[in-house]
Amino acid sequence: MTTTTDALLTLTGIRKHYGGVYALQGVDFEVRPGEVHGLVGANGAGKSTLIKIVSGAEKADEGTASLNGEALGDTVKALRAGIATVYQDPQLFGELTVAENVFVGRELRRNYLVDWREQQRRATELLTSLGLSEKLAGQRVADLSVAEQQLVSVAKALAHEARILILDEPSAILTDREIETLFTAIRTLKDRGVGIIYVSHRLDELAQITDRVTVLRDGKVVASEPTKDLTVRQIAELMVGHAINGTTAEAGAPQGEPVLRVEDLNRRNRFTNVSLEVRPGEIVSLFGLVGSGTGSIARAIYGVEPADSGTVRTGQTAMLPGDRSRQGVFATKTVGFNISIASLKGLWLKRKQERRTAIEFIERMQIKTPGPNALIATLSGGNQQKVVLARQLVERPEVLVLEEPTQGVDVGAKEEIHGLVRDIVGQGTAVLLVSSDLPEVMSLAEKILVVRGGRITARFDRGAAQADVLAAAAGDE
Amino acid sequence: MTKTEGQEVVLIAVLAVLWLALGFGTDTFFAAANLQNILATVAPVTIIGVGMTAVIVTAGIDVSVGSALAVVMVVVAQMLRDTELALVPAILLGLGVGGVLGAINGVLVAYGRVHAIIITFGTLNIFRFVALQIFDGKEVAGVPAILEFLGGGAEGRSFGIPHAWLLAILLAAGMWFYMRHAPTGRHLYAIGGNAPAARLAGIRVTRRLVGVYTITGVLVGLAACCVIGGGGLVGQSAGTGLELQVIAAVVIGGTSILGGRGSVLGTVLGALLVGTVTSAVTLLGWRSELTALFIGVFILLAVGADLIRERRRRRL
Amino acid sequence: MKRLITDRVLLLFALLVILVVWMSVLGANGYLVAPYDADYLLSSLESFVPLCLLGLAELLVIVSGRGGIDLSVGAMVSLVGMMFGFMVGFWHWPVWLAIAGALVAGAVLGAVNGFLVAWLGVPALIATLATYYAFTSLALVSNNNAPISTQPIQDLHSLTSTVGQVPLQVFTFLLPCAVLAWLLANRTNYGRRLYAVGTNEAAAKFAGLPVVSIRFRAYVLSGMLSAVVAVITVAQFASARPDAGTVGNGMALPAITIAILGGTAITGGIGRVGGVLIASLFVVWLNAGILLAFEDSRGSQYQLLALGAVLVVSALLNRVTLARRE
Amino acid sequence: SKKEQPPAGGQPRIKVAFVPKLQGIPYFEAMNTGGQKAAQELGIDWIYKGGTTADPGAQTEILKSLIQQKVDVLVVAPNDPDSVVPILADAASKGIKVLTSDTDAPNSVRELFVNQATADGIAHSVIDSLMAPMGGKGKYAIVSCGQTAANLNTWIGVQKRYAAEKYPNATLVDTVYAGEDEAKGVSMAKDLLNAHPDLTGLIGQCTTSAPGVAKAVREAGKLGKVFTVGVGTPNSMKPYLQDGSSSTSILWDVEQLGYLTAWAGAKVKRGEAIQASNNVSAKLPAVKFENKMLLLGDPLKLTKDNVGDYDY
Ligand SMILES: Nc1ncnc2c1ncn2[C@@H]1O[C@H](COP(=O)(O)OP(=O)(O)OP(=O)(O)O)[C@@H](O)[C@H]1O
Ligand SMILES: Nc1ncnc2c1ncn2[C@@H]1O[C@H](COP(=O)(O)OP(=O)(O)OP(=O)(O)O)[C@@H](O)[C@H]1O
Ligand SMILES: [Mg+2]
Ligand SMILES: [Mg+2]
Repeated sequence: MTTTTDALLTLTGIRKHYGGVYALQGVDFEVRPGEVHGLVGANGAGKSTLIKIVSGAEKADEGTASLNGEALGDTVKALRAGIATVYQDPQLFGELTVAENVFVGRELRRNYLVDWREQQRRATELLTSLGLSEKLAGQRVADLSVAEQQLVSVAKALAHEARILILDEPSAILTDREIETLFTAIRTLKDRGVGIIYVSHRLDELAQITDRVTVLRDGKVVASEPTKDLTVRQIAELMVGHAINGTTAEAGAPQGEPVLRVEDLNRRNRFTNVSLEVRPGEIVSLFGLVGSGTGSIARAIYGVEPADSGTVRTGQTAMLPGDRSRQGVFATKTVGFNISIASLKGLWLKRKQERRTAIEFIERMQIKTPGPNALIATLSGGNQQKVVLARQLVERPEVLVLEEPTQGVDVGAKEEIHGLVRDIVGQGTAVLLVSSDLPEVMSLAEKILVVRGGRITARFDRGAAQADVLAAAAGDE
Repeated sequence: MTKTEGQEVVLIAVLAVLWLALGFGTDTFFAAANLQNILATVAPVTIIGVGMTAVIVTAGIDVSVGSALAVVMVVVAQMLRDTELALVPAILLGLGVGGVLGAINGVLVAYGRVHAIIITFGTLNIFRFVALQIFDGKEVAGVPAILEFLGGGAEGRSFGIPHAWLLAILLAAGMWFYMRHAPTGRHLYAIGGNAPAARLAGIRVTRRLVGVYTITGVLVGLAACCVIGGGGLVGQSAGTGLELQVIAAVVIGGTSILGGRGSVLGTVLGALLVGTVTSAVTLLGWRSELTALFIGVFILLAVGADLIRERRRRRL
Repeated sequence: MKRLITDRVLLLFALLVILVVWMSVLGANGYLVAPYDADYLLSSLESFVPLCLLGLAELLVIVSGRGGIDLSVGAMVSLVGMMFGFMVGFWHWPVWLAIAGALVAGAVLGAVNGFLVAWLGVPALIATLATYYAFTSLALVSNNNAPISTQPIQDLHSLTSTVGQVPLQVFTFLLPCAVLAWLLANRTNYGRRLYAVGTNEAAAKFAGLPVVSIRFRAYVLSGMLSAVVAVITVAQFASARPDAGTVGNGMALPAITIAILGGTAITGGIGRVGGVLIASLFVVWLNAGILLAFEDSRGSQYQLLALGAVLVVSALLNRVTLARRE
Repeated sequence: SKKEQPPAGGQPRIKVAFVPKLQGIPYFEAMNTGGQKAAQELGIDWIYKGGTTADPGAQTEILKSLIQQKVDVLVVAPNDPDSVVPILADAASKGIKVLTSDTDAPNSVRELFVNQATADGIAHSVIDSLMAPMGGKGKYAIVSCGQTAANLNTWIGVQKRYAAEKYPNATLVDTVYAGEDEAKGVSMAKDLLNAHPDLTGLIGQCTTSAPGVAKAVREAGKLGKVFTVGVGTPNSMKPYLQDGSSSTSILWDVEQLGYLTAWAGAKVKRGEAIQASNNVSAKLPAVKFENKMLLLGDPLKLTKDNVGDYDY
């Protein structure tokens, strides 16, 4: 890798380990002014760790990091130096309003006090520029959907003059339209000479927005090239370290009577008259843009959120929650604990059986972990997701509700998870797939129910044109 | 800006109903002497509650306030008795000693990064030990009446209002304004809502934490001066169980024990509610052992109202 | 060495050994007013039993998460103790029936807490603060502030006689309860689920666990353990006192202290029965030792210092180990 | 530091240990002073060891440590008379002489009880002293301390009966409990004054509420209208006795009670018989002994005239 003198941010020989896990093993990395630098890698490759070192949230064990020749420090110093970060999970304050969140820590002041009016005005401006409703500015963040929260955290990073903007998978839960708005914002900053680090698993985005791509594998840089010199396929292969075979979408074979029947399900302000059926061996997808209400419908069907009226008839059901870290993972517990917790039977714990099951699933799903006794917190995001999915499969449920099963998961793991889903459907499970990842929906689902404004507005069968589905969801007939 | 109104409104309603009922049910509730006594009695709890609210908003807690109160009381009372301390120096001494104890808590909590309840359980015992050592087996009697300026007698009132209560209200107003409008005050909510995120946002978490515990200590010092003024005899059991009274006032006031949400105004009302209930049991001639039962019931009523309100809001 | 610092149970065990050896040496060389010997240690187990049982009660509710805590255990000891007093002392129920009755009473009081916390979602600190006040009051009113110590109550003292030098209640109450608690926490599915709920409530819901009922039962168990302590306390002191669990600093604060010292995480989902056992043994023997170190009243004062210092230091030690791991 | 061993050869000195209800309150500290004086004069060892809270559990642990220490005589002022029964039996079984002082444990194995004054004596004095300024009529109330304190509750019981009998025109309107907290005593006494505007008498039943009720009367500006009587120690009552907010404080000579306790301990250990009337010291020339009870004498009435004679 060549070192150029005009680099804005320079990292050399960065090493970082967590206990026995080496997250970064001598990484060189640089960002130039006005450059959008894509950072990709499989789950656990070390992207988030690298970013945390730049933003001051973590300290490197070895190596140097400097911005314009000045060494980097803790978060406060980094913020002052103009490093703005959107973390992988939005670091927001649920009880505070959106406007406050945007400026928290660096409030706009007048006479030493918070300048509420100016904050409100600037926040509204930023929100509109990101395509969000201006009414949000005064709302409590806890009342927002995850996607809205993600955009708020982008707004927070844009609120102050930045020299380096870091985006760690900002697009994972955004719809295409929102991503486009985001890209517009990024291009504006780029023109102002801001250096941007862009982490994403959506490789197709890289060509659209980045100038340069660095690929990390197992904590090492395996490539750092101008984006135009790389194809999506090449990047994917660099990430996983071997050639990927194209996947063939094999249709399931639905059989018999529906095991999941939903009739006229309603919840005020969320969804209206939702009816659907899923038969054994079939994948039905609820597809909608963020905020369309698909998540609420799925959670109401599973029964963890209320519905006002309507009926749900279902067999034995399991659900993969949409927010892995908050709803999926028992962070201080072991992998074995996390896999077995939903399938405990009787009075006594069957520890041998539990261990056996855990090992079986670790192997079957190729979960990267030393063993069932490892703490789940030490796994990368994608592997944690596999563990949470494994939990739903132990019981062989008749109905499986999957909410965003591959969100924030790298391509390799994504393919594996898709394969697993097809397997279980092949064994006769009925799957209700809630996803905002259109290619995923198109390749997996038998039937696609498009949700807009809390209503099912269109139904498609397998083979429908991607554009038609998207148009129905976006509402621009 | 957060929307805080809610618990305060509920509390004002509950208090209004209670006061009206007592006004009609007894001849003496609205007598000046009774109201003065209630206000003077709840002042120390309110004053400490002002600091405790800030502490709890940061998702912390300080259970050592009772012991800290004992330390300040014995130090100040002994100094008053043995030297010719005037009012202001005596109060400053109290604030200083309280501040030091609070700062010890703050430093341990902020740098120890273990939950505050553990640290302050520890200092609860240590401060009590310190107080007992200073007491040296003797209670402090014959304390000069200087601090009665903050007590419950005529010297402790101007225009019929107890000074201690006026101070409590002033401090509460100041703290309310600070927590609502000062950037560093807003940071307390951020720290309580999500401390790691607050760090990432560049908030000086450690500094703020040391700050709120120190302020609470200082307020404990002031409360100690009020208690000395109200009693005059300082015994070893000073302050036992005070932490529960203060926490009760704060949580009745709607401050979330999980941090990130709450207001000082609620705490003031919460303390007033407890004070009213305590006094009402005697006014009505009910058995005084029942006081605790009624306080328990009112805690549940107040919190229940908050829960229902919160739930309804979630529903929408 | 590293495990010694990171593993709370091992650390406490090491401290316990150091304490006993050091105190015995001091005693043998005449630095204490009386020998710190086996007889003395065994007879101090009398105060170990209630402390440990209530520590276990706190362990269960703290592990159940969402700020779980039970401030009302002392008040439940008082109130159940009075009920037990009525059953044995005034109504002359057979002892076994009265014990069963006390357990039911404890379960009911615990259920009140559980209902408030788990069903209604009242934060535990507030709910149990309220019931602490209420139960305290009811216990006092129940018999007009007076203790019950009629002949049948005095006869109960035989429940707490000694075997060798060991108080009988160690075998009849503590060990069964501790073993049951250990089995519950480590070998039953309920225990697993309790830890899961405490670790991440949302995830537990998505995993299909009956979160409300799991948490509810933790509070019921806490009430029942308090009932056991109530029975033991009545028997040990041959008197049912309306303030048995609330006098002085009350029993709740020491119990919470023990649970925390034993390594229970206040945030829920983490905590071990062994930790609580060793922590309470350590504190009891430390206190017993301190009493022998002073001939006069200072001993009771230094007990406070020692407990406070142990808490603060162990908390800071946690910090050091975390920092080293980072 | 290394504890002193008993002098080699000679007869070991008698060790008398006294366990108060709690340490650090003037009352028991004064008993300790008296006990120490006696120890010096009688050539015995006096140990004073109390808990930091008035808790039967803490008291039991202290008793255990003293049994382990193999003291010769164990004197206890029990927090709960019934609760100490088992541990005292244990002590006796190990050859330790057991006594009670200040508060009795009648069901225990104690060999004798050192009584400051009979419950009747105290209760009658309290009522008589209050009724004198009240003119034997009017409303009065009691501010007690711990709800479960056995001796306070006994006194209250006797007071009620005695007053009902002897002063039929006086009515007790309420009894409230302020714990060991003087400020709370003040506040509750004021509540009582507010609740009953025609109240003319207040009793402060223990050493923290006695000055408390007086202070409440003073602060409420009802000097001369409401009279108070309490069971309070001299130093804490002095200002109130002097300004008239307290008419009388009923107590006994606490130091002498400590002295008598130590004396009785030594006597019992030596196996010497106690006479019906004993000349204990110059200040205690004729102490009566009857029915296993050693009686200090009549209660002491502290007034503004004699309160200066005591310093504790
Ligand atoms: N706090 C931590 N403690 C222990 N190990 C950690 C910690 N954070 C990260 N790791 C480990 O460091 C490695 C790199 O993790 P990192 O989060 O940087 O990966 P990533 O590339 O961002 O993955 P993903 O795409 O899943 O977000 C992983 O093996 C992970 O398990
Ligand atoms: N507490 C609330 N009060 C009012 N509206 C809410 C609340 N929570 C969510 N909403 C709104 O309801 C709509 C549907 O939310 P829902 O979470 O079902 O959408 P979603 O696309 O499924 O979200 P996600 O992708 O986060 O699961 C969104 O517009 C959201 O902003
Ligand atoms: Mg990452
Ligand atoms: Mg969604």
